[in-house]
Amino acid sequence: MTKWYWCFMLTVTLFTFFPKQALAQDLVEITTAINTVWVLLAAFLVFFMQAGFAMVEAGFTRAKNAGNIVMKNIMDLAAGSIVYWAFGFAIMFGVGNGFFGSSGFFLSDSFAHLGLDIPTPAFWIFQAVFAATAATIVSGAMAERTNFAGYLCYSVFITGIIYPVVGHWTWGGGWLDQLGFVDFAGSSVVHSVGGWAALAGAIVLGPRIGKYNEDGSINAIPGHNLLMAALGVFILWFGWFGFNPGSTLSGMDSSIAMIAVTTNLSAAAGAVLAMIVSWLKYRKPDVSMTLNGALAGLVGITAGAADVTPVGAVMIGLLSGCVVVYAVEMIDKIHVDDPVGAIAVHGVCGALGTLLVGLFATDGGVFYGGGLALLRVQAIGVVAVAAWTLTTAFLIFKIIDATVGLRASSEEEVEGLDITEHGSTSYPDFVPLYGKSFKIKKTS
Amino acid sequence: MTKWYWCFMLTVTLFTFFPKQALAQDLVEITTAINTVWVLLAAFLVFFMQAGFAMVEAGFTRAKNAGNIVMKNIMDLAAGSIVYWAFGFAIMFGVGNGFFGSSGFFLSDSFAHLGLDIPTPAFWIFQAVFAATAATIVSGAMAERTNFAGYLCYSVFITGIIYPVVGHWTWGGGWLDQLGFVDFAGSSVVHSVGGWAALAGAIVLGPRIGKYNEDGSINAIPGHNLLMAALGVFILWFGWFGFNPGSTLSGMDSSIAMIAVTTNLSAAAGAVLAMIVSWLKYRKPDVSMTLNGALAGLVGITAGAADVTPVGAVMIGLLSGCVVVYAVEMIDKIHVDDPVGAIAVHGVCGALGTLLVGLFATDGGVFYGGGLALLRVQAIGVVAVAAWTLTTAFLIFKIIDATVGLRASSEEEVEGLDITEHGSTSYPDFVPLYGKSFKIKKTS
Amino acid sequence: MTKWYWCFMLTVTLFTFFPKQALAQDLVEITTAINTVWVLLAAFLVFFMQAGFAMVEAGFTRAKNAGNIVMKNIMDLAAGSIVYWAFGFAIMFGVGNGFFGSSGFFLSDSFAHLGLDIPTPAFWIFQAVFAATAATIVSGAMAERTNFAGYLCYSVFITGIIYPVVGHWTWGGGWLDQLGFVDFAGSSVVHSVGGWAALAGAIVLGPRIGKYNEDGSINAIPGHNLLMAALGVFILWFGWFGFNPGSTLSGMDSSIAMIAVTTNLSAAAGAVLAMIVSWLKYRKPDVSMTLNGALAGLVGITAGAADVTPVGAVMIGLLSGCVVVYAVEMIDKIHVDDPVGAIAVHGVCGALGTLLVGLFATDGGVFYGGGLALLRVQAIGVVAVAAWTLTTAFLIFKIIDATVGLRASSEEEVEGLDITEHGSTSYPDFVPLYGKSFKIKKTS
Amino acid sequence: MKKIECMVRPACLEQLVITMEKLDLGGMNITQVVGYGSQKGAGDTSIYRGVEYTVKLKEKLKVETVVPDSMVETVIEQILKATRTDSVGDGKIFIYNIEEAIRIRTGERGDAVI
Amino acid sequence: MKKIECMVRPACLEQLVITMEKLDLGGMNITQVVGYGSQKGAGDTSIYRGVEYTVKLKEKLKVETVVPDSMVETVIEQILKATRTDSVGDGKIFIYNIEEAIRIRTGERGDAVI
Amino acid sequence: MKKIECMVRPACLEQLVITMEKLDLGGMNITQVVGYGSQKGAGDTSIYRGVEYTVKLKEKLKVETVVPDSMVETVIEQILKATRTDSVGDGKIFIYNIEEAIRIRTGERGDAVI
Ligand SMILES: Nc1ncnc2c1ncn2[C@@H]1O[C@H](COP(=O)(O)OP(=O)(O)O)[C@@H](O)[C@H]1O
Ligand SMILES: Nc1ncnc2c1ncn2[C@@H]1O[C@H](COP(=O)(O)OP(=O)(O)O)[C@@H](O)[C@H]1O
Ligand SMILES: Nc1ncnc2c1ncn2[C@@H]1O[C@H](COP(=O)(O)OP(=O)(O)O)[C@@H](O)[C@H]1O
Repeated sequence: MTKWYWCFMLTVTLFTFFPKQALAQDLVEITTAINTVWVLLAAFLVFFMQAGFAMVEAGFTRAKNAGNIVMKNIMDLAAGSIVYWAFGFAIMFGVGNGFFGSSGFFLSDSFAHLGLDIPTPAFWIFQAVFAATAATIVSGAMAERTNFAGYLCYSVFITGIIYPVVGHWTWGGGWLDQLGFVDFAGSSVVHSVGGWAALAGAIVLGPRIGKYNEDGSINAIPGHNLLMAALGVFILWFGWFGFNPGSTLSGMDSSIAMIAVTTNLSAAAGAVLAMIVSWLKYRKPDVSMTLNGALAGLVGITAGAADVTPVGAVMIGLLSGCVVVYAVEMIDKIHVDDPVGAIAVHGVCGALGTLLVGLFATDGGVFYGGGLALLRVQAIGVVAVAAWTLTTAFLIFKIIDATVGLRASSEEEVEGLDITEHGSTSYPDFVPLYGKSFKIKKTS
Repeated sequence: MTKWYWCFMLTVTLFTFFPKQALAQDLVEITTAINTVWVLLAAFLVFFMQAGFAMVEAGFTRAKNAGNIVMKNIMDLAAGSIVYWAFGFAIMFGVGNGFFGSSGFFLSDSFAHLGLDIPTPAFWIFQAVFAATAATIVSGAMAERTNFAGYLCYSVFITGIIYPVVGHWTWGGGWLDQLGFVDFAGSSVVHSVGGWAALAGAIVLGPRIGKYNEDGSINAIPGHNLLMAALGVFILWFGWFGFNPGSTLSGMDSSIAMIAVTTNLSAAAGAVLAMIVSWLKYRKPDVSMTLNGALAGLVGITAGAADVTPVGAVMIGLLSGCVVVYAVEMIDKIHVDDPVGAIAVHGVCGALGTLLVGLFATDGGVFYGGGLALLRVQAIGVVAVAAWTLTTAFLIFKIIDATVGLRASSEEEVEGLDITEHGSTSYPDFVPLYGKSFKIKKTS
Repeated sequence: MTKWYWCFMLTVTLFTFFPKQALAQDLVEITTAINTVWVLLAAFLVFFMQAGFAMVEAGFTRAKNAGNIVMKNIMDLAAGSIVYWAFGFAIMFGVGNGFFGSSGFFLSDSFAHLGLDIPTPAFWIFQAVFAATAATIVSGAMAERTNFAGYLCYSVFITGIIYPVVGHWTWGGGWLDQLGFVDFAGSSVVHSVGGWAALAGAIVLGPRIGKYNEDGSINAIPGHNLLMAALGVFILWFGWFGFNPGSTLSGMDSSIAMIAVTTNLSAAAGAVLAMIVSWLKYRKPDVSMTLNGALAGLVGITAGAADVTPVGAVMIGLLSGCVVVYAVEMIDKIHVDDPVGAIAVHGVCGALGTLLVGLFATDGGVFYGGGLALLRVQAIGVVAVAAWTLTTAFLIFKIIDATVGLRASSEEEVEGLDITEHGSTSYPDFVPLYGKSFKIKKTS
Repeated sequence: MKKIECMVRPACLEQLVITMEKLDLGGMNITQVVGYGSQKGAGDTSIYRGVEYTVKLKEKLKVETVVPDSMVETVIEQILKATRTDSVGDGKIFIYNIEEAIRIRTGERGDAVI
Repeated sequence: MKKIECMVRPACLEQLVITMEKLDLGGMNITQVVGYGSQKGAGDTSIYRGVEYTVKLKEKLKVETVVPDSMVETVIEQILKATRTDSVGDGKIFIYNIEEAIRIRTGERGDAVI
Repeated sequence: MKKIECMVRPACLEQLVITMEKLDLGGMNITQVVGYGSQKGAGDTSIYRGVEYTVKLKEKLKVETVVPDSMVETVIEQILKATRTDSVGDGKIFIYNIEEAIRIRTGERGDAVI
């Protein structure tokens, strides 16, 4: 035991424990902070998408139902937040089997098994706004004719069960996850779930009065405020920069930059192609289709945002932008009345985007020499999500219809849900004049 | 002095100064950067709340005053920014006594005594948008009947004096701070100040023409654009994620995640309960009340966002959402005309939220075994803020009324402030037709 | 070679390589992450400015063209993103000469020569939204009378060539950069380019029908929705916090805080002074001028945001807010019809702001003892940008006019571009009633 | 010539246009009005922000068409068919005399122009 | 039957409805119009973005009610009371003949329906 | 007194007001209406989200002015001048009798008030 030995040992010891430890701890704190800040800000952006959905849906429907749509959106978010806190999150991310989780109701248990780099509350709020997104997609397809109380019941079910179960399969360590299913930010988990639930809802509800003629021909019911709808699309596009890049759950992950790029290119390509297709088909570039095209591109890229190249993103966007136009028409032709195109945008393009990962993923995609394995898994996922969502949503809507009532009466529908459901008018100064609804005297 | 000694000393020295210093410096730079990025982005979100206020206030009032409301909001922000830079910030955070600061006008002196982890300008902009928020709350309650020049005068006073003084008491190291008063992000400092100033303003102004009948009965004056109001509420909710989580002033503080969660849950609970209460009371779920309920939940949680559990947040939200409905009615019943519910939302729920910290704070709250000490301090704070704000605001409004004039003439009010104050119409194409206001020839 | 020597060497070696390396690597990763997160979030904010432009432009024009304006804005963004990915970025930042770059088309080559602290995709998206901003400025000045196909052609050229070339000169290492030209975030590069292209477009197009009388007198054509325009301005102001502070390309750069402050103060001063000037000139505080004033302050500060003090920022804002009012009038007087004031706000105030850097820059400005050197360089830059943009834009517009056609027919213009170009109405429920456009039967 | 002016429920518009088209009427005009009649807001108490109020004025459409004297009765009959729902608030039809009609496009006058 | 058609200031609407209600009139219709009269935009020069312009057309409400011949004078009197402010721009009342009135709900005709 | 009621294209409004002003007419009222006439939406097929539809109703303005009997022809002539474009959809002018006119501001009656 010579002095130099001690000196050596000291040096080594100091290196081994002291600074490394301190440093490592500091570094962990710092990277956690970066990740937390990133995930929270992304969650806020995704939250803001609720405003986008409300504006798109209200803008694409008639003025007499604008307040009702707003109410449904706010409740999807508000009631949804509460329900997802109480149940949904536990079912989606709690410890459980391959099909659903069953611990952590009311955020009570530990979620250490997820191995997160961020505090659980940060993860929760990011997931909660995703759940609200899935829920709110449906309100658009069911707009202008749904009983408000009935809609509320449905909203609780989608955020509490339908969506979390699919989420558990894919992101909660469930069976699809184990199969190798790739759905980075939720083309299927969020958007297809919303879209297929919207399909079930629109079918159970039936079309709006005056939408289809006895001879089968279709009437247009133009939305009341295209400018608001456009604002909504801009807000959604903006929020999507939280939705996709945020889904890394890490600001340290340098792929967030490329994800933002693929997201943007796909949206751009979707808008451009939807415009061109509508131009060719209808001789004029259609505003509402172009808006839908941008959304289609966004939905389409969501599954593969982290796994495709910019060229792949443009291709996915072009395909989504083209498909959405035909899908909107086709859905209308089979007399499923979807005033805002939610089924086409979120359901169809969500499924499409999920499948396209099997083609364009640089790691495993058909076009990158990956063979058909991934594509098969993606197809399984798409079918499973559609089957589960359509079945449960259909069931729930039928049950609601038989109990609380799902459809507004035809008098209510004709009069407008704003007045009949909420006793209010959204634009009292305009349709048609000031002071239209003043009270003279209670007794008079 | 042997060689090993030198070696030992070398090792220790190297450890003591060299890397640690470099490392420490790097780490400080990095954490400062994280904090700065966080605080700036939070400030931007809070900034955006100005748009939310403008939309809510314009949406809840009549079309003929929309431009006037926009002008008041922009000036609260623009003039407010200048005034807060020149005076307000110095009074709020300058070196001073327990009641007000008195150094740092025009950002000139050092603010080192605050011991901030972020550059002073980052702190300033975060505080400046808070000041603008307090100011702009008032414009809603005084909408549709206020002289624009008079309003401008008031706006300078609230950002320059009324708000900064309360801010100094609580956040600038003043007497309330020393008492242990908890107002994390400003239920009292920002919202109650705005709300009580709104109360003073509405009282001095008197009600809008046609709001109350001679027999004391009340008329409804529905807002002209519920969709815009809803957009405003979404924007405010979005901005609140800067308001509350940002108030840690640190992205390194991992509680920012939980603060985002409590903020969101309280808002959700507020919206849900306001809807339910309005449903029970009026037989229909009221859109505007639900919107107010979400805001009430947000205002309510602001004081305690960092100190309560999710359950506590839901309780605070529920209470706020319920109270706001009754408060709106009560304020109307005593014939204080507040077109947008600013007094109920910001004044009443701000005070309520501050008090509820005394019940729900995990550290010191009554329900968590903390006894009544905190509650008493909270009550003192609430009363002090109300007393100061009501007195000074009332005084200032009376002085303005006697000099510049606070109320628009009844002709102006009937005609609408857009035309009379600003010579413009907000919707010339709609009320009622294109080209209504064209010039034929100057000489004709 | 004694033991202590080894021990010493060990210590030194350990210090030299081991931890430093690991540490350095960790630190680089961390700072890169902070920079990336910052730049991405800033890019998202800048992206959102597209919504602001759409709302401002639609709000300041007539209802019958709202959908057309939205389409132009979306295409500036969507087509612009694709074009900038394919060509623009390569021309702007590729390896090249002093005038344009010529490598990196489709993001294919390396951009290592830029020496960025962030991943190339992060840089790309930040630059792409800037390009879209420059493009979309023009749509406002050309509103209400432009052939849609013609506009699309122009849009491709500005994002693909006109803007990237100027960008290369200044930010891509080109000749202006080497002269020492200071344009921090693009008063000239982005806003003046947009503004001068707008001037060229408005001149080639000619005024809207009914704007100028035969005797030379001017008619007012009020915008159809001031509230939307105001929302747009708030969104733009919000987005500008990404535009300017984000242009550091680094969240580690602590000057981002001061840049946010100068940006905000200048906007505030611009709004206040534009209001005062309009009040003095027209006897009433004009809403639309005040909105323009805020934008003018933002455009003005953009060049010098990082180089001036708060006092300098206020001065720049005041000057911009004053100049914009006179510029709007002057441009109208020479019968260049710019419905939204884009030329005055972006062209004139962009040039003004660039010049004012020569006066107010703390490093090199005339008022800070820097002499005239910087001012001369700024003037050269302003002139060069104007000359290049006006020439190329004028040429392109003339060519489009001669081939595709730039101006809508007078029937189309009178009827409104929404119907004639896109076959849609933006507000079918309001102008003037429900169900105006329903289909009875195809054969009837 | 007579002008037939009727105040009807907005929901009837589509049916009314179809009817008019079948009758091959020359044209018609539709205006958004708010009306006050036997309905008198009965039963329609709304609540805005806690204040109960009666919607005194109902949204209606005013449909005007000028027809030759000979067609008046037929048109009335068809309007009744298209708009009658048998519940209060169906509206009224008013008939009055028009002395002259002129087609702006040609300047021609008389029964031929309508 | 006569139709009484009056152009009044928007601010008078409430008082007018109260008056009509007191008279127990059968009903009325309100339309938003813009009017041009002796006011002729006098003194009302506005400025939009630096361009001075005269607001030639004022927002008015057109209130129409069909009443039995016997009530015409009473109604005119009451309208005058409700809407007169003695300043330029108060508006006009026009009276003209209605030949027939039909209640859509029942098909009945004549004075009884109004 | 006669009321001259014309349905015209919105784009003609400015010219019409100028014309009326030159004639020194007492006043007029403008209402937004949607009209249906010989145009019958011919050729105007629009498409909304893939569904073709015909715009049956065109936006028009209804311009009403009450003038003394003596001025009727002059006014008609001027209206024709201001609004005629010789293409389908120009609109119609209808003339009918007004029995009485009252100026609300003063209560005075007769030709003088218009
Ligand atoms: N005397 C009248 N003058 C003008 N319009 C009337 C008159 N009476 C009724 N109306 C119009 O007819 C509409 C329906 O009339 P109302 O009396 O409510 O129903 P009903 O005819 O079924 O009794 C009213 O809203 C109003 O627009
Ligand atoms: N000859 C007219 N024909 C139709 N409407 C008229 C006529 N004269 C006036 N009016 C209407 O009456 C309104 C007020 O009339 P005006 O002449 O300005 O005021 P006053 O009646 O007090 O002199 C006008 O805005 C217009 O709507
Ligand atoms: N019989 C009618 N009754 C009332 N309004 C009519 C009638 N015929 C035409 N109009 C109005 O005149 C407008 C133009 O008429 P239209 O027949 O389309 O053109 P034109 O007169 O050139 O043949 C219509 O849109 C409608 O508003």
